[in-house]
Amino acid sequence: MTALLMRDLALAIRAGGGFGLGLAFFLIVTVLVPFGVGPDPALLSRIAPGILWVGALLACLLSLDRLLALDWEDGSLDLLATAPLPLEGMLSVKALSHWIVTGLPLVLAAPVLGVLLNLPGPGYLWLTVSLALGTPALSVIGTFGAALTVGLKRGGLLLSLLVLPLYVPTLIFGAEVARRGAEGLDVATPLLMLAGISAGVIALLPFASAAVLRVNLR
Amino acid sequence: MTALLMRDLALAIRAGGGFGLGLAFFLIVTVLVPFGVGPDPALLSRIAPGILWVGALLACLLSLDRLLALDWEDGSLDLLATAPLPLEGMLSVKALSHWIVTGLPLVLAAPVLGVLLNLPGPGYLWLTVSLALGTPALSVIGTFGAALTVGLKRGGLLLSLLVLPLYVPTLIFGAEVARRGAEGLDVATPLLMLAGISAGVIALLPFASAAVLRVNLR
Amino acid sequence: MSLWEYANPKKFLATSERVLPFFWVSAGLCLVVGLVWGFFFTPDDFRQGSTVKIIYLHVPSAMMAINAWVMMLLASLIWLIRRHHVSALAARAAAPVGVVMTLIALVTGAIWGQPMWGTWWAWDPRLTSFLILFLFYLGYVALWEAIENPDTAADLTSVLCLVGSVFAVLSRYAVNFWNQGLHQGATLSLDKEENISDVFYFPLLVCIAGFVLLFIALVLYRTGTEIRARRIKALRLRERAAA
Amino acid sequence: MMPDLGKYAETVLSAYAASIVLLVAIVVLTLLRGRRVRAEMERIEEKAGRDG
Amino acid sequence: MLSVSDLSIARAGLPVLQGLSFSVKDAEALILRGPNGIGKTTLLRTIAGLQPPLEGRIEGAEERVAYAAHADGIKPTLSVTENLTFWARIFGAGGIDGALAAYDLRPLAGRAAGSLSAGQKRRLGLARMLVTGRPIWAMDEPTVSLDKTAVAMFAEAVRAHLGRGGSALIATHIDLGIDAQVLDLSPFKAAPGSMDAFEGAFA
Amino acid sequence: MLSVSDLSIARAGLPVLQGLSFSVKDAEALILRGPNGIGKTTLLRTIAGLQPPLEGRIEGAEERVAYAAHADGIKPTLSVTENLTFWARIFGAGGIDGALAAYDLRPLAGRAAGSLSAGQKRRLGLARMLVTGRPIWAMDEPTVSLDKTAVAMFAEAVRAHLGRGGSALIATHIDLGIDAQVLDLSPFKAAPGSMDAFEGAFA
Ligand code: HEM
Ligand SMILES: Nc1ncnc2c1ncn2[C@@H]1O[C@H](COP(=O)(O)OP(=O)(O)OP(=O)(O)O)[C@@H](O)[C@H]1O
Ligand SMILES: Nc1ncnc2c1ncn2[C@@H]1O[C@H](COP(=O)(O)OP(=O)(O)OP(=O)(O)O)[C@@H](O)[C@H]1O
Ligand SMILES: [Mg+2]
Ligand SMILES: [Mg+2]
Repeated sequence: MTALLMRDLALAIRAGGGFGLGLAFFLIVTVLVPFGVGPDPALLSRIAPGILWVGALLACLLSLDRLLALDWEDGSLDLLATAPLPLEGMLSVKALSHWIVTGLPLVLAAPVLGVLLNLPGPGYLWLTVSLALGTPALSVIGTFGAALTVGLKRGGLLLSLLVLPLYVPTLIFGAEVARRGAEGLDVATPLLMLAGISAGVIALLPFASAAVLRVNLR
Repeated sequence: MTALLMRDLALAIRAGGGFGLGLAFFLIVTVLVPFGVGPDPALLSRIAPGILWVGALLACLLSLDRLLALDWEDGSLDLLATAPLPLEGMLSVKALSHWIVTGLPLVLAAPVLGVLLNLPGPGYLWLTVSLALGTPALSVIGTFGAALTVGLKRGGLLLSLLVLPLYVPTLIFGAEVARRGAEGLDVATPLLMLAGISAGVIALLPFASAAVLRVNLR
Repeated sequence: MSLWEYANPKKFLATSERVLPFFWVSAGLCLVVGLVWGFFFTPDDFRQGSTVKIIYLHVPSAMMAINAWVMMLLASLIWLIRRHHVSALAARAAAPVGVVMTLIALVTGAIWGQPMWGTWWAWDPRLTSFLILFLFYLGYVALWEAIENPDTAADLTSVLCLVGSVFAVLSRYAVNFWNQGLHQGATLSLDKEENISDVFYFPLLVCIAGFVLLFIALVLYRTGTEIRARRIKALRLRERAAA
Repeated sequence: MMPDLGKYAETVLSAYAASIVLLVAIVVLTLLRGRRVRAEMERIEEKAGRDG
Repeated sequence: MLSVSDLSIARAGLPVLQGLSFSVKDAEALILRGPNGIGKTTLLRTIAGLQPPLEGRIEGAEERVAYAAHADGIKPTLSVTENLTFWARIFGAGGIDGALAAYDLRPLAGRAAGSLSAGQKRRLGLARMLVTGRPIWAMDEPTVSLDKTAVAMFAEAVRAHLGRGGSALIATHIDLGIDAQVLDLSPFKAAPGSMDAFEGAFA
Repeated sequence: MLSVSDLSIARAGLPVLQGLSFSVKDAEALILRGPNGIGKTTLLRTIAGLQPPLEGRIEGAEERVAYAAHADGIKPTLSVTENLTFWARIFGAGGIDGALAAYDLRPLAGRAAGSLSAGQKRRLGLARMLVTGRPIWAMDEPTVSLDKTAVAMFAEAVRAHLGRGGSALIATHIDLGIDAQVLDLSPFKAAPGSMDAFEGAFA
């Protein structure tokens, strides 16, 4: 298991900076929005938490299609499936490495990008907290989507289509925490829900992912 | 040339609905934004033109990485490069088929999605016009990006990173047209600029793409 | 004789062929009677004016949109547990019908919203969760279409349906929490005082029956088509093997 | 015969029109595909029956 | 010992082989032959446990088979050593030195696997079998792209494996120079199913 | 006629072959041999015009070479016929019937190419050469995965091509049964460049 994790991280670093790229995409989405909606600071600061969450989500999403596809194309996935390693464990490790490569940098960078969108003062803490709690769920759900669509040509867009509705609850609670945080309101309820979703998803979804992957490999 | 166009369209249709999927992604981005920023209609209607443009741009972007990658992976690109077909022409055809599969449906669907974001009345026409003028430029620029990154593993995110800055001028003028249109202001200047960008890009960029692709293949 | 016998494709085809005419006719009858009654022979509401007439389309289609998903969920479970092909194919057959029902509910709702709420669309919990349901439907149909091997497709879509259902419920709750809505509460609960008056109620019931019957007819017929399409696929393969 | 729909005539009529179009579309598509598939199956079965 | 009895297998829902029985004892190799498209790849995948058989039983395969497919599962950005070490750790078997030596990969050890030529990549793919520590090797056209010397290395590696009590199942079209039984799959080609099997399973 | 004089070629900046001269006349075939990693693939890519040579000249190749690489450029979702027709139209050459017949692809004509077995795919890839209408075939290990019958079909197709005045350049490790000159590339292996060549080009 650690071997797999280390390999995936090594691959991400070798491949011209897996770390940097997810981040860069997040940055660019946040930068594009002011170009799109215009530079009014009051407006930007109102939409900042939401846009940052949507940006983080899209950054996660974009990197999903390579989560299993590369291993599938070069045959590693077949070989891993015959290895003495439960598929559930393997997929959890995959999700973890996806999170380390994509989610974690997003969590760390979000406050910095908040500045670009004029995020109000108290928002920074809660934005970070909500992303830290929510992005693991995004990675795990994404792994499920990737397992569903592995091996389909042009699976990329189908993957987005399947995964996005699954992302909605996480997004709503995550953005709600960030928004309430930014406005100085109470965040306890959405925070609990967010944590609940993450915990549930991390505990249960890998089983579904493994079942689906097994079907896809045969 | 027509052979290539027909093949690409056939492939897009066969691959489980290339047409539907780009569109679906656009739909989902527009849907996610309210989940992020909250349901306030006044707020949504202010950011609607910008978000719709950003959404269209991201939908284009997401489908780019498969524009040349599939042909590269299975060796078709090598074979096409040795065929009696100017590479510039080939890439223009690729851009055209990308536009037909992705850009065109976006143009047609944008007004419908405008409803979800509460786009003000006169905005619909100008949103459609600006997308119709702007998306061809997005496809051509995207082809350039795809040619630059073809053959790189994990080229997907790098591609986004390279292409997004190139998309900025199109986005600014396109969103400006849509925004002014929505507010009932005069749109002549940004419209002219947008048309100018599209024309220039379509006329010139295929040469750069071909040059870059030639380097990448050797 | 057990119910599972209908899981045999041939048997299913024979039986559905026998009962289908009944469903088609009664669905058509109910729909025509209900809609004509509702459209021509009910009074306007004192607040909503003639727009109440939309209720005869909106409510039944919204109900069927949800019921279709529930049916798909059950069929998926049956496939996963007992592996009856007909069950998986029935789920597949129901999905596009569900899509259409959802679309009708969305479209009529949007059209109704314009005069009532002054907007086509609002991010009300009920509407929003319906939109999410629509997305699930699209994803489900797209996944069926994208996979070559029928058994693989059946397995994958079944799991998607299951996971999707959980998330649909979660979304519903999330959206509720996120926003308190504009949309009508339950008006059809049978025992409540605030029930809509009988003038609207009876034609509505007929329409609902019509939609239910139409749904059954469509799903039975389409399941038959899917069975035949599956058979064609198998025969083609056989032909190929012989070649 | 036509009931008086008042100022909402357009709304109600468009709602009915849209829904009926959608309903008819799904029914027609279903029937068309059903007939095509049935014919195709019979053709193939006959052919397979002849030479196999 | 691996034994297969009365096996039927299908690819994409279509039966390809049926009524297949054979067994491979320890320290024995079996070479699978048959024309293109007969079902060699499908058979090996079934034995590796990647797809379920239609009918019949496979005994002694569970967790004992190392499978080498057409695709090698090589990561181009990792070096030769890193690729091998990864598989060694996944299978929890010993070191990689023996494997490097067997296929003369020492001179290439530090190179990124993506920069290898077709035959060099294949050697790396074959070396992977040695680090799995599994007793049964199931290999699909292992000598594709290999030159004469490399084919000899391969034959030597298989012989050594058999010598250690392992066994091997090799699908190939060429002569490997390995002393082994040969099984021609052509006679087991599945007859097209009967038309009336419509009852339960559509074909 | 294709003639190559004093050619040096490099892969990823590293010279692999140098001082190579040969020529292939019309109606002649040349078989390239050499151990794995010597540079056969690189040479064929250079001749196909996909990469420039380091030094030396290639004459008579421009627009006359049809190249068959390890990867076949086959679209899995298109049928066999569609795949071939596409290439025929791109190269503006005639129909695909001859090609289908030469590799016995008729029975597979309507199948999606993705559902073919390894050898069947390869046959489709080789059939592509026939629809290009180009006189020089440059082929990289064409018989990989092919069974005996298919190898014979291939040899027959090459012979027919030579008979029409075409020529062929084939890199392979096995014996094809084609009457052709053989060129062993081993002697042309590039010596590690002298260290002082730093002057202009870093190597
Ligand atoms: C796009 C907009 C709309 C959507 C997606 C929508 C969706 C729904 C849904 C999902 C139901 C529940 C059906 C059930 O649970 O059985 C429903 C029921 C209903 N809707 Fe809408 N609706 C929309 C707009 C409207 C508007 C504008 C009105 C009227 C002002 C309206 C009036 C009703 C009524 C009266 C019911 C029956 C309530 C009940 O008995 O539960 N809807 N709608
Ligand atoms: N992905 C697929 N979908 C549908 N049918 C397939 C698929 N792959 C292979 N087949 C078919 O299944 C049969 C068995 O294929 P398989 O790959 O096992 O053959 P093989 O013996 O390995 O052939 P080869 O020597 O060419 O590799 C063939 O008739 C082939 O056409
Ligand atoms: N992408 C690459 N990057 C760097 N070096 C490479 C790359 N591909 C091949 N090489 C090296 O270039 C040399 C020539 O490789 P080439 O693929 O031409 O050999 P080949 O003769 O075709 O071998 P084989 O018979 O194994 O296919 C080899 O030493 C190889 O290691
Ligand atoms: Mg095979
Ligand atoms: Mg080579």
